[in-house]
Amino acid sequence: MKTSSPLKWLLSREGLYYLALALLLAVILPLALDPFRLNMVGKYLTYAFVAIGLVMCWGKAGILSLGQGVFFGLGGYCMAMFLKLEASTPEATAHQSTPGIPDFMDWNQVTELPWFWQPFHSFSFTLMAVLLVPGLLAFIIGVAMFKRRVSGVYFAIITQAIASILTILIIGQQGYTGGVNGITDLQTLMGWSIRTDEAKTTLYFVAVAVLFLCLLVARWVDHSKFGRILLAMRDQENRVRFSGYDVAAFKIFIFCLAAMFAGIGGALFTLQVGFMSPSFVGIVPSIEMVVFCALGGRYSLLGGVYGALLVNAAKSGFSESFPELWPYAMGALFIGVVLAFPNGLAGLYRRYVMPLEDRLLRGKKTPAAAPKETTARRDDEALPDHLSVEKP
Amino acid sequence: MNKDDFLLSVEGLTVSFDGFKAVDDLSFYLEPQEIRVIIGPNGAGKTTVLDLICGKTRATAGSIRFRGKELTKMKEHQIVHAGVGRKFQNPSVFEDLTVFENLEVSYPMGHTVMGSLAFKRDAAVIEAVESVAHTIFLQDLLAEPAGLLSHGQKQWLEIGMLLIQKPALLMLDEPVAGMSVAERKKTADLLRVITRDHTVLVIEHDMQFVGDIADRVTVMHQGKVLSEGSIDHVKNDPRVIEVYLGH
Amino acid sequence: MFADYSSTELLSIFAMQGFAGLSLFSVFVLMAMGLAIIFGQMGVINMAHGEFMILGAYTTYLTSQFFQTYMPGLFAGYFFVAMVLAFLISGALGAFVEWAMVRHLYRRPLDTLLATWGLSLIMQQAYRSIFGAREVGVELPDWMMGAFQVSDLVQLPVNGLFVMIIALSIALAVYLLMFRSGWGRKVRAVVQNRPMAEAVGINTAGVDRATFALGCGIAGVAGSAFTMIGSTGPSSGQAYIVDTFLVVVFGGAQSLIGTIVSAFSISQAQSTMEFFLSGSMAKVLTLLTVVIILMLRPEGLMALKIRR
Amino acid sequence: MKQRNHHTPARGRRLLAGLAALPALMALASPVTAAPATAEVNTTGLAVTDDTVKVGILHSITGTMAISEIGSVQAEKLAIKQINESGGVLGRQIEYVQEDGASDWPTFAEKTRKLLRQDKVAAIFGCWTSASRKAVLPVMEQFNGMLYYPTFYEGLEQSPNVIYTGQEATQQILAGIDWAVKEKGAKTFYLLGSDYIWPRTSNKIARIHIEKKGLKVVGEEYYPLGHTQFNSVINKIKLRKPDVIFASVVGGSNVAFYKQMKAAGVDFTKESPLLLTISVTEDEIRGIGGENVDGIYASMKYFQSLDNANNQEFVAAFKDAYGDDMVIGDVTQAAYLGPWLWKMAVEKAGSFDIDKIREASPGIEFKKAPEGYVRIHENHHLWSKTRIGRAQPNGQYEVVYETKELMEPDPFPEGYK
Repeated sequence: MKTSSPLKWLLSREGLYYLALALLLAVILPLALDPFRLNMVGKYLTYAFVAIGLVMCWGKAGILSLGQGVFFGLGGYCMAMFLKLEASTPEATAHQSTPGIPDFMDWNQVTELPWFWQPFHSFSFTLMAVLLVPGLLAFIIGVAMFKRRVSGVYFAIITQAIASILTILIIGQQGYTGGVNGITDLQTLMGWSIRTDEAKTTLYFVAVAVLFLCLLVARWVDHSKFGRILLAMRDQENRVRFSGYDVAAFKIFIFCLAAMFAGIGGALFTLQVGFMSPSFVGIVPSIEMVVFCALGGRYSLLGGVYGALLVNAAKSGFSESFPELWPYAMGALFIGVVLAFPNGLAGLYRRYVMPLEDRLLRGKKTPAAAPKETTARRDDEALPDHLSVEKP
Repeated sequence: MNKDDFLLSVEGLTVSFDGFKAVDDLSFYLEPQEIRVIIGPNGAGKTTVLDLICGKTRATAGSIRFRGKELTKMKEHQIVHAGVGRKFQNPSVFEDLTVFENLEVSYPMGHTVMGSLAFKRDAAVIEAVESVAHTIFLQDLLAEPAGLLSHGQKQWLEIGMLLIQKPALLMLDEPVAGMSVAERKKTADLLRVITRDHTVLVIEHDMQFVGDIADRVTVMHQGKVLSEGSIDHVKNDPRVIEVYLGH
Repeated sequence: MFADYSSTELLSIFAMQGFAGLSLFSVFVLMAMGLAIIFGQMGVINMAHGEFMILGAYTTYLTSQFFQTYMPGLFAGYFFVAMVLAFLISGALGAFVEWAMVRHLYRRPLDTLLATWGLSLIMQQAYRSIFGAREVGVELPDWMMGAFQVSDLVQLPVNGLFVMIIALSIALAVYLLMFRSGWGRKVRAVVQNRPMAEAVGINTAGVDRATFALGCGIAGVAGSAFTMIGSTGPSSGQAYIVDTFLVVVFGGAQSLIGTIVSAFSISQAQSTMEFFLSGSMAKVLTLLTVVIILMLRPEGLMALKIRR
Repeated sequence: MKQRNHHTPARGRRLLAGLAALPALMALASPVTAAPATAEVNTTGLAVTDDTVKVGILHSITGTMAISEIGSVQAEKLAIKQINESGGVLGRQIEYVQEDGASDWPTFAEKTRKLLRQDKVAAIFGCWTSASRKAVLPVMEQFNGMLYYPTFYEGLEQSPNVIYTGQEATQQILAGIDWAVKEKGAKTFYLLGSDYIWPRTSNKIARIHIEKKGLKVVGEEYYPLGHTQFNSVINKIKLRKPDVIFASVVGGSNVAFYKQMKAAGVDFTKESPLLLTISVTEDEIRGIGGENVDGIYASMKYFQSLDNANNQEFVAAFKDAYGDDMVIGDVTQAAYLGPWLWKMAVEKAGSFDIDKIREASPGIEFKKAPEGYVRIHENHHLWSKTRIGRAQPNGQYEVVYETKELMEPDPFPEGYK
């Protein structure tokens, strides 16, 4: 809201949190970690995009999607299609019966590049598709569901079914999608090898930069009147409607935004790991993405980012040292977050750490530069989910 | 009088839930600047009539014309933009937002997705909010979260949220229910102020209060109009007496 | 595609295909009944439903092992014992889960979804630790393995019939319990108006616990029945969860009859399409149709019409 | 990852043996005379010391694939232990670093990077699904590692950085179908599989082979992974009355499919129709139940019941290490070949360098292989015999047929695309 002076905002308490995250991601981690570990953090970061989207969609607007993997996957597949075409030059695929098409197509007797692959020769088209394909699907789902006022549990289950459908389709249509193996063996991005350490480190910084861009967009939306209406909607949907708002349009917009964030995450994921496969589309990864968000704090954008980083780091750490224990830990994490601290890490931070900060600030006799309308209250209270089953 | 000369004309309005006709072939007309009170025993279909007008419930048959527009085909938010404001029986305000923000959300600007993203809190907004807050006795509580208000204050806030939309027709569902005597009196004052430049449709049980404010009264029973006229007229209508005093 | 076959063959095939549809129908009913009670009546989304089913399956496995080792003479009848045990054990765990977890979440249906998903992870890993990662083979008594030879082509598998009978008995039992017993009245009272139910002296906490336990117990019986036709492994339960939820939601969450109608229509649609299309496409089309219908009619097939 | 196992017991035993036999002790004391200098055998900076060499084992210990991959891990560890006991590789004891792929393909790729870059392993024994191998492949090629991949698979791949110790599709399929046609007089076939790349590729090869013979495919059908309702396809099979059902159903679907076939009154022992599978090993039968697959035929290169001295020794050693109730399937045996083939390649090359191993590998013969005899082909796959086994109620296969000649691996089969 009062962002007339960006510098002033950066020095506010909220701005400092963003600075701290930037410092951590852009300076501390690259210095502290070897390229191998940094690449892993880069992979986790791509999930943070999904988490930001879920914070907006689930935390702020009360729409729980169990199908974010679909959008993550679509973004990732768009990028993978571009990279695969780049890797499938007629020279590199000369031994195939049809040179110049991706190898898996050749194995499946596809003799011609399908029409929907054609535009992915263009990088600018691919960049647009990364945003628009997930956005468009979200729009279609959103229009169909929100106009009919499907919400809450029903929405969650239907998105889950969609994730299931898409997985079966991708696996079944292997001539066009690479099937269960996915689209693999991606090597270069416009001639630039994405496999070297330098490339991975560069991609890491790109991911950090794009993440902050998305964070700022999300924050801007959240702090505009739009954000207040989302909050109002979660609270009293009918009152918003009878205040003259087209509630469905607002839900569709935020759902599309979340889908696009997920799509960006997916595209960056493909670049980071060098392939894309249906195992990131289905039900299980989609639910895990919700956990990142729940653990970080479903009402807090930064919480979502930390949640994605921590859960994934814990997953790697645990499964390296005690593979047997990881599912127990993950399960307990779910239950614990929901039962004991529904606002996640962000909620704990606000309750236990922020008062300390306050005391410190007062100690230094610097008046806390609290903005006039702080979001603290919104995020702190255990808001009831007004997401009960609504039937029209 | 041509029916489009009325502000609101309801004709043959019917809605049935699984065969049960909650509103049955109902017709009534509202003139501009009129204050109409709907009374009737529980289950008479009063709230359903408001639901039908504001689009919350879809009519099975009949028409609702408002300033020449057919409301039965419109979406809720379009009906609001056409100039109909509705207050619910239970106060429904946004408890997580401040009083200021509650009123601001209702301010008739930035109601589209893009509009709300581009919305700026300029001087005109602040002035409109403060002026309405004054009218509804909440000028000192603008920074409070609405969740902390008393029951009566929430009712006022909701009325304020309607006022700031500048609707041509205000519909209030039991605005004084659950209020203390003092609050009730203040609300009556508030309504009198409002009615200076709004048409108001009120559901109310408190006959004292009805007598205070009503131009005309419509009595509903079993989804139909039982009687209509001045408060004295309906009070003396034998059918009304029978319905209220019972068989 | 029918040109090559004689009319008797075609008739037999339609009979068999109808029976296949009915088998699928009973599988759906078994899967969905427990969930319909928990989700439909209590509004709790139990993502661990599949794991409760597998608990029943493992119970059946252990019972069969026990009978084989200690009383091989009675092996023919072990399945009935196993089903009762499956019901009791799954139900008991259900009651415990309700007490420890679910009762804190009644106002937050989406949070029950997350918490029970966590529970499902824990249960899966527990199965893995206890029974090993491999699927276990549950041996059936001989009488269950045969088939009735109706005609040359038409054979009705005994265990298919058995699953059908269990499904129908459970549906009937649930119906009687919910709509013809005092306890069912209490459950419905709590569902419709909790404060009022409390006010008239119904122990709502007890009713909740019993309802949840009942739903889980039925899941256990379903799992027990599925050992006859499916696999029993730590993650076998996950395969059922999406289908199960769709059946319940498609039927109209609060209507038990709706669940049955929806199980019937989905199973018939899927089984018919499977005959004409490949299995994968049939599955995709079935799911897609259900999703589209739900978008058009979000309240499901049999919604309670309530004035709101 | 920290499951580093240094096999100290083995080393201890070796020391005792050395004390008893002076020449061996001499060998230990002066490795230079017995084993070539490290600088000579390792010019690329692999984790090779004067008396150890590090390798990697990379399979899923957690997640959905753990069920399948556990046998491979056991077999690889057994082979490493036996190699160490027999003196190691170029006089060096093998140490392994085990990593968990967690049934997650990017994790496989990550761990491969870690194994190759951080641990500098001289070889990796691992992967099970094609998807995990596809994810790992670019990393293997980038950092020039050597992967020994144990699973029978669809072919269509030939990497300089992979030795495929399982059969590629044609080896399994062509022999199986030839057998069914010649021995059982099969004329019509029904192809059924789970819906992913291996069954689809396999069925494509099968269909072409069948049609080349002038015989008929009367149905081809795929079900999603994890599907558990097969009544409709069973009806279709009954309607089409094929002589042979050629099945490549995998995972939990397998259990449901065979149980439901049996329940539908299909008695496989009557062989009408005959069921020929390429996906059900002894491992899978444990989950399906021997009584449900009694009488089906499998076409593979290895069965636990294979009657030869090598295999008896292997089965005994395996049971000794992991318990009497263990069963050994085709993939487990193929995984066991990996460390041995690597050892022989290293010794033939006289070096741990990947490039030299690659050069030395083709032509290597393993005469002590449990399956009898294998030889590495120029295309990095194995020459091997294909056998047909008939499933018994006790969960074992009885070998009823074996190809006379070794089947040539042909990952890009001309005429079968």
